[in-house]
Amino acid sequence: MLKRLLEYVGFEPGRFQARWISGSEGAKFTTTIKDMTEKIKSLGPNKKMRDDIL
Amino acid sequence: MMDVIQQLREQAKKLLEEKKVDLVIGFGQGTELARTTPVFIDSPEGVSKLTWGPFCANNLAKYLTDYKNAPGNIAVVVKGCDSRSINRLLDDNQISRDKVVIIGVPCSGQLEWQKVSAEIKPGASLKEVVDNGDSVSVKTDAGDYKFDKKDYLLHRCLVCENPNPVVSDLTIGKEQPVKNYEDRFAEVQALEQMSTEEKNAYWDKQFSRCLRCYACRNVCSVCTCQTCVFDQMLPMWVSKRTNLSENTAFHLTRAFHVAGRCVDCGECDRVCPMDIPLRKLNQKIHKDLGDLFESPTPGTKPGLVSPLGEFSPGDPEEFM
Amino acid sequence: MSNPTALTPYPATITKIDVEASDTKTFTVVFDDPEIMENFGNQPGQVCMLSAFGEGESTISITSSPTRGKFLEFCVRRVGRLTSVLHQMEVGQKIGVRGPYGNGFPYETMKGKDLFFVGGGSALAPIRSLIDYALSEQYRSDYGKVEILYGARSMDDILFKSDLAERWPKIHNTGIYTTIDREEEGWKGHVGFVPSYVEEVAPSPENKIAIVAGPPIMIKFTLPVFAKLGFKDDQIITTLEMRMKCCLGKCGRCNIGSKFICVDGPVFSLAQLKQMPQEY
Amino acid sequence: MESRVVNKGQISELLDKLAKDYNLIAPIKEETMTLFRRVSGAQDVLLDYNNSDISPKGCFLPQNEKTFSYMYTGDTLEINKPEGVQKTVLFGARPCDIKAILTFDPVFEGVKFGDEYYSNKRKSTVIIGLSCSKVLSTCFCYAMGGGPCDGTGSDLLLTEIGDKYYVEVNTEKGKALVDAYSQIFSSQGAEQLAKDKEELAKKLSGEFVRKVDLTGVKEVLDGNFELPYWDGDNAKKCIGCGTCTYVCPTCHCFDIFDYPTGDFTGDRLRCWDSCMFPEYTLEAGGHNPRPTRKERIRNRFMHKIKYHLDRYNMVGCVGCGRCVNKCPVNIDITKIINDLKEVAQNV
Repeated sequence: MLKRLLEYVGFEPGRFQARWISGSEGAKFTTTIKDMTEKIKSLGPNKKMRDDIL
Repeated sequence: MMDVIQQLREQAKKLLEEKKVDLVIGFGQGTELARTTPVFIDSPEGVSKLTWGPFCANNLAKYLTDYKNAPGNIAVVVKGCDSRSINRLLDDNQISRDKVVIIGVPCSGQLEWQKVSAEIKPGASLKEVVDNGDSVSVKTDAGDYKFDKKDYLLHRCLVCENPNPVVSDLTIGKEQPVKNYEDRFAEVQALEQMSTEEKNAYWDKQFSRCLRCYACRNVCSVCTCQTCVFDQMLPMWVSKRTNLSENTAFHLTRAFHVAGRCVDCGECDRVCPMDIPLRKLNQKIHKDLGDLFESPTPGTKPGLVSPLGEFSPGDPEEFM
Repeated sequence: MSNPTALTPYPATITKIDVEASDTKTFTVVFDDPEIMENFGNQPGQVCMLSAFGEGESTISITSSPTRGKFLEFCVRRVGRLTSVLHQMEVGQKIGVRGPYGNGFPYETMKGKDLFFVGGGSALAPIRSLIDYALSEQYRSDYGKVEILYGARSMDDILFKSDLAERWPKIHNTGIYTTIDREEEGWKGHVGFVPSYVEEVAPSPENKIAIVAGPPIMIKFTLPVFAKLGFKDDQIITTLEMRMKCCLGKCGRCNIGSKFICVDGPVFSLAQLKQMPQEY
Repeated sequence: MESRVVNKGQISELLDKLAKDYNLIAPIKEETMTLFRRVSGAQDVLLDYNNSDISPKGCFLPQNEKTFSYMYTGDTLEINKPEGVQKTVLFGARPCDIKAILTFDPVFEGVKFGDEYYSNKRKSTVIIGLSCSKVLSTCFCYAMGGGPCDGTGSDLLLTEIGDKYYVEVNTEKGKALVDAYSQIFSSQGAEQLAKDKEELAKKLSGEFVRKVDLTGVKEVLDGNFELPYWDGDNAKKCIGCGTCTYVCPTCHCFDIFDYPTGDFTGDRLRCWDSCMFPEYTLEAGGHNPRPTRKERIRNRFMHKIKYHLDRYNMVGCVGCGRCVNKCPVNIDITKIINDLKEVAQNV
């Protein structure tokens, strides 16, 4: 729901990700974080919610 | 419409005289011809203040939580949309059912008072309002006016789901036909179709206008937190600075905070002094709730649990 | 030199921190610019806006008398955001100070009179500036007997312990009465609330000014005692507190009726207070 | 007082020139809203509008204003105030909004404490007013000592008459401006237009429909702080939002706080605040002298019709009607004034 709302107001798809990882799923945690970093890097710096300095 | 007003006053009088309630919250004539204002009546003599018509936009269920801990019972006048708030407040244990008498009034749509007011001669006094189905006639001492509903109705009324109250103790007035609006989410869909850049530009423009007066939050009938995160000073989560990022944070938080509880009464949208289309945020959530969870508009039935408040094995699991 | 027109504070350095009680510390502060320090010109009963950069500002009364030297003392109880940050600061760290603001005590018109101070809890801080002023070598002869009745919740909560126990009693023609709310092991002094202690001490209203400061509830019960003892409304002086942001009479929040506490107060006589709405 | 005439056809030329020479603030349409914004030329400027949704008070008291930036590393402390202000023209402000700026003056340029941020902007801004051509049902400036064609406080006042604007030169600042653009401001036909303007002012002043009369209201409030009236419907229906205060052209309350921009750096800002919010007067210790909506409403209206008068000998309301128009629950200052007069009869 939140992901959809964020994309609706102009966040790039993929900028927000949520995963369910149990405490015992160490490997899943590593791959998820790796994937996420990759993806975020490819999206470049966030342009949403940036303010001009007053 | 006159007979509805008459009955309203009679019923309210009876409730007060028989001491079934100590307070009646209803609509009274406002300070503009096409405007009403909430009235709080505590004696049978006061019921002549009550009125009804196509200018009763406020959702009076909002006030019930003010009297949560007050002694005595309260009667409240609600339209169909407002009555959804009552169900929500009951489900959230914000009010107790036996303390509230719900006076439901079927509603054929509310007009935007500013639009109507702009057309009527200033200073004219109201004689009668007649609902003709597709239009409303407003008769005044300075002449009669006719307003086409499609041009003057409040935005939310154009796709009204519940013209008749979904919960009430007594209903006053004729039941209104329920229409099924296929294009209920047309505006949301149009926005969804836009590119990320377009969406961004659209919402940035809207949010940057925000004054942070918090009218949208304060008018909301399901915003029932004692202290809002946006008011908290220790710690101060969100700064008072009104800039795009803080404003965006505020609006997203507000919309998501009421996700699954928002009854789509459209009050936030109506009261925004900067005309920020807040309902487009809430409706996006309603649409997704329907698409993902087949969930109806919150409050349409008593005991509806928000899909965001419970787990069911059939829930979509995009995050696994 | 003070520049009270600006919202910009002057840089100042904390030179000393005294722990008064578990939640209260006194900070000694000196402006970085000696010229500003020299010409600050604060009077007893005035307040300053203290800044902790990154946290904001707060109104704190100056607890030191200008007669004591070229420094400012601020007695700060840890209650909110800014005060919590101040409490974490150490000697040598910098804060911002702007002021002095407010009307201060009418110390000129008090000359030739006896002074009876009543303080409750942390409210000894604002009146201490006047106590020290009246007890200073320079001005001691201008005032008659100076008596101080102070009440705190417990022994730990007593502020300015050495002033009360040593410094002030040594000065000629003073009287110190200290009380705590409840019996406590090791306490040999008076026990009981401030209003009843005032009644017990029973100061005579003759040629005397009472300066009362404390929590609203204490003030509420103390004022009738003074009335009973024969004090007139203009013989009773108090100092008020309200939330402030600018201290310049502009930001709007500290008004009581048409008066702003920050510029018209914080010091009012009971006679003046009775002319104002009871909204503080 | 001098006067000039501008042909309607030349207004765009004037605005384009002003936008080049000054920071030009003028009313524009943004979606459904009429707002004062900085413009780059004549193209967006609205010359025919009823009343802007938000008053141009932000020209002098911006909703967000940096008072200084700081850098504190623990050892060194640096405080930098923002650079000087730009030469500005506020174009097209309505008489009520200009009068509202006059109510700011004694607050920010008071005898005891000035306010350099305000004063600098005030000094470097030329106010070109625009008379109203229409009276709205929510307007009541006449009752607050103003009028639809009242030039008080403006440097120049433009009044639309036929295909011309009649220009009243009210100050030296205004004079300097018309002299600088003498090819646009002519003197020809000014006498006739002066008469036409009088006519228009008279006509418009007869069109007010709201009956408001302040006489005697302050006197009642002077001795009666605790009126049962304040417990009534207004306190019950108010939802406690800040709309009335933010749209009000005379509301000037602000908050001051720090806005960190890095580990050691940040800005101190002042932002509009509202007396309708509970936190406004909430003290750190938890005590709140105005704990409920009743006290907050009372304070707001007392401020408008009594406190500001007491302090500065000016009513704190200019009758623009914005709060009447925008209040979500129709709390109406004109009704309050009239109600208080009624209450007065029984006190």
